[in-house]
Amino acid sequence: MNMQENSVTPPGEPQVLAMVNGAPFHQIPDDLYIPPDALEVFLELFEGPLDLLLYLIRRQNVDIINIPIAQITHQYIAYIQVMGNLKMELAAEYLVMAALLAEIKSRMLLPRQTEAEDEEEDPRATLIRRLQEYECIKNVAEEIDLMPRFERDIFAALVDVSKLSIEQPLPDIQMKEMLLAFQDVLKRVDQLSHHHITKEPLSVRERMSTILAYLEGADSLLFSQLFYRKEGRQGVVVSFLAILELSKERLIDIFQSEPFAELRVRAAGATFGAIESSYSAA
Amino acid sequence: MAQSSPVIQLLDDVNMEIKRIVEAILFAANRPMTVKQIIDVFPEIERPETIEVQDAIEAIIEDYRERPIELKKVASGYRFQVKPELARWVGRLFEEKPPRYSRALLETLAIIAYRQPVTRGEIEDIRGVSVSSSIIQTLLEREWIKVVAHKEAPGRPGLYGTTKQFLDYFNISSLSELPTLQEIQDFDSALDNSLNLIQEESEQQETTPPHPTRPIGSTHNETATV
Amino acid sequence: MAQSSPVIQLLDDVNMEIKRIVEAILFAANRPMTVKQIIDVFPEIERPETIEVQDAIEAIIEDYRERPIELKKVASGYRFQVKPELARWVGRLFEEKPPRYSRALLETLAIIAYRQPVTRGEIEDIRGVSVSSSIIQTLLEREWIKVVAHKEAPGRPGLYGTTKQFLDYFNISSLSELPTLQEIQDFDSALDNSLNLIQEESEQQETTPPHPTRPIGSTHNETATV
Repeated sequence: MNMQENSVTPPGEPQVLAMVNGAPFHQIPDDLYIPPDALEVFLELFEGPLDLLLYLIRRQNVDIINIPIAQITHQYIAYIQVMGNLKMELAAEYLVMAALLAEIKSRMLLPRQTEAEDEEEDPRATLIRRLQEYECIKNVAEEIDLMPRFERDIFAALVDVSKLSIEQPLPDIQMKEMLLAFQDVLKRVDQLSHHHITKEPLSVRERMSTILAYLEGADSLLFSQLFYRKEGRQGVVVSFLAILELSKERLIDIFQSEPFAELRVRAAGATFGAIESSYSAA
Repeated sequence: MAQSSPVIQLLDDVNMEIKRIVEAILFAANRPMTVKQIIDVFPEIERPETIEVQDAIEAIIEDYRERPIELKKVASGYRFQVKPELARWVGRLFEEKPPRYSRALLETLAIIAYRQPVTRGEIEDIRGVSVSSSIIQTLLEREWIKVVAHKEAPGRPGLYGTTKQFLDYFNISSLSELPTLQEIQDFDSALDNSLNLIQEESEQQETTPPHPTRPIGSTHNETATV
Repeated sequence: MAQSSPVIQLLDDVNMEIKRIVEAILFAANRPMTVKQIIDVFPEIERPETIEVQDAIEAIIEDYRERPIELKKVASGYRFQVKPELARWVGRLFEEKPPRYSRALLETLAIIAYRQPVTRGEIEDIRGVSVSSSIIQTLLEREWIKVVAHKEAPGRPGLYGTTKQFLDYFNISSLSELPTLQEIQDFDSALDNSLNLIQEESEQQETTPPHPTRPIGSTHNETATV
């Protein structure tokens, strides 16, 4: 009611700020409490129609449940008229809310229907619930903003670890990976065909390495020292084949120090190797 | 008695050693560590029991009570941090100003925190305005929210929920530590009354007492502590 | 006397406060801090004297003497560090995903296993490409291969063979447990079968009475039986 009274200004006033309910509106109502040049800044403070509505309600110091609909509707519409006049970009939501308020106001003027006929929810009840829910969220958002938080109130206590010597783990291999890689090698070898991988049993190849390793630590060994009784016949065969293969590949020498003496085995060029190692040690 | 004391001594030493290691791990980690994660840092054959690590953590918290840093439990575990009351001093170490967040972002975040899982449409319904994509984007990038599922509705919109990182950032270990959300008042009866009094409304309202604020309901708590 | 004690009390409080702030700054700064830099963090009108900060630092160093971290002076200032003796414990925090070995390394290792004793030249003949020194070096460092002898040939090249550690790593007791060349060449299924056999064997080993000392065995079993 106040607003309409305010809007009755002397005729001939050149500038019409807004049309409220069909009446020309020449000055910003006093109860808006905003100087016109601050309006834009002020409106940016609102997070939408619910926020604006809440502001209007709270300014009257009334409970949401008892919204003075007529009064609030007037004020709300006055606001958005002013906004429109200042050519501010107005989100559609503000206009939807204006329409809703107008509808609620008109309903309240009509005699109330019986509840049986009233299937829709009362738009006023819906609005009140939405306002309440929004207000709860708004309040809690403000509280969250005040909570201590990282970067502003909380800082991690950091301790240097760059000086620590830390061992990095080594890569793992699965046997299948290695065998698949080997399969590729074998395929390539087949294609090249001039090269052959001899197919001694693996145990023979392994034993060849073992025998060579034994010989590294000794000038020579007795032939018999390369066989182990506990390995049985099969072990003897493996060792014998390994010795023959090593000999064939000229990796070992088999010799007799004198006629009828027991056979001895030594790494090929063992003497040379001994000289070399003493040389490198020096 | 004389024989048993070396044993006790030994046990104490072991626990002290665990405590030292736990403390070193928590300082070195540079991220919150759960008890499980702490245990996993120990070599397999030397892993302490959960209770031993928990005891160590309790003892460490006590040790630092009077110091300017504290061992704090947040959602992703325990972390050492400077106590908030020293923020005024420590903040000056960093030239960059801490980020400020708009009301729109904070309200969106609050709705997701208290109403999760929630769609963007539902957030817009509560706020009464559309939610800009950049707000959702910012929240996703900060890893404060994530899409937890999709709603069985046209377009299968994403349902948003908050993350542990969100709780970590706000220095809490569970949603239940967030400020209490006032429950929406039961207004149906009040409304009926006021509707009956339409014609006289708005004159006496200044004198109506404010409604008592009620804490969040138990159903809300359940959602909150997920 | 009675009058002077509140003054002393006050001075003590001031110093304690400076100490608290200095400690907080040293923890929050992600870099070593000089005394000058620490003073500069204080707002201009509240800046302590150099001597006050130095005293605070001395006191903090003393406070942490028994703890697993220490305030240490490094070239560019003071910095909290994890004590070196705890490196062994915190190290696992920083373990990165180990890098993977190259195909060339896997091939080289397989050739040495199946073709030992073998020289580098022979490996290169079989692979058709050269073998880099770093591959041989890596295999030697892991102690999967060793030089078992030298060949009587120009340059006396080393003859490589596999080691006991190689067998342990793959959880086999002898090379003869590896699939034969024929099996590898023939079918992928054959390869799978023989691998399955190895797997079953190692699983059986798990159920047999534990080896007296096999600290490495358990971890390697996992790798080998994947």
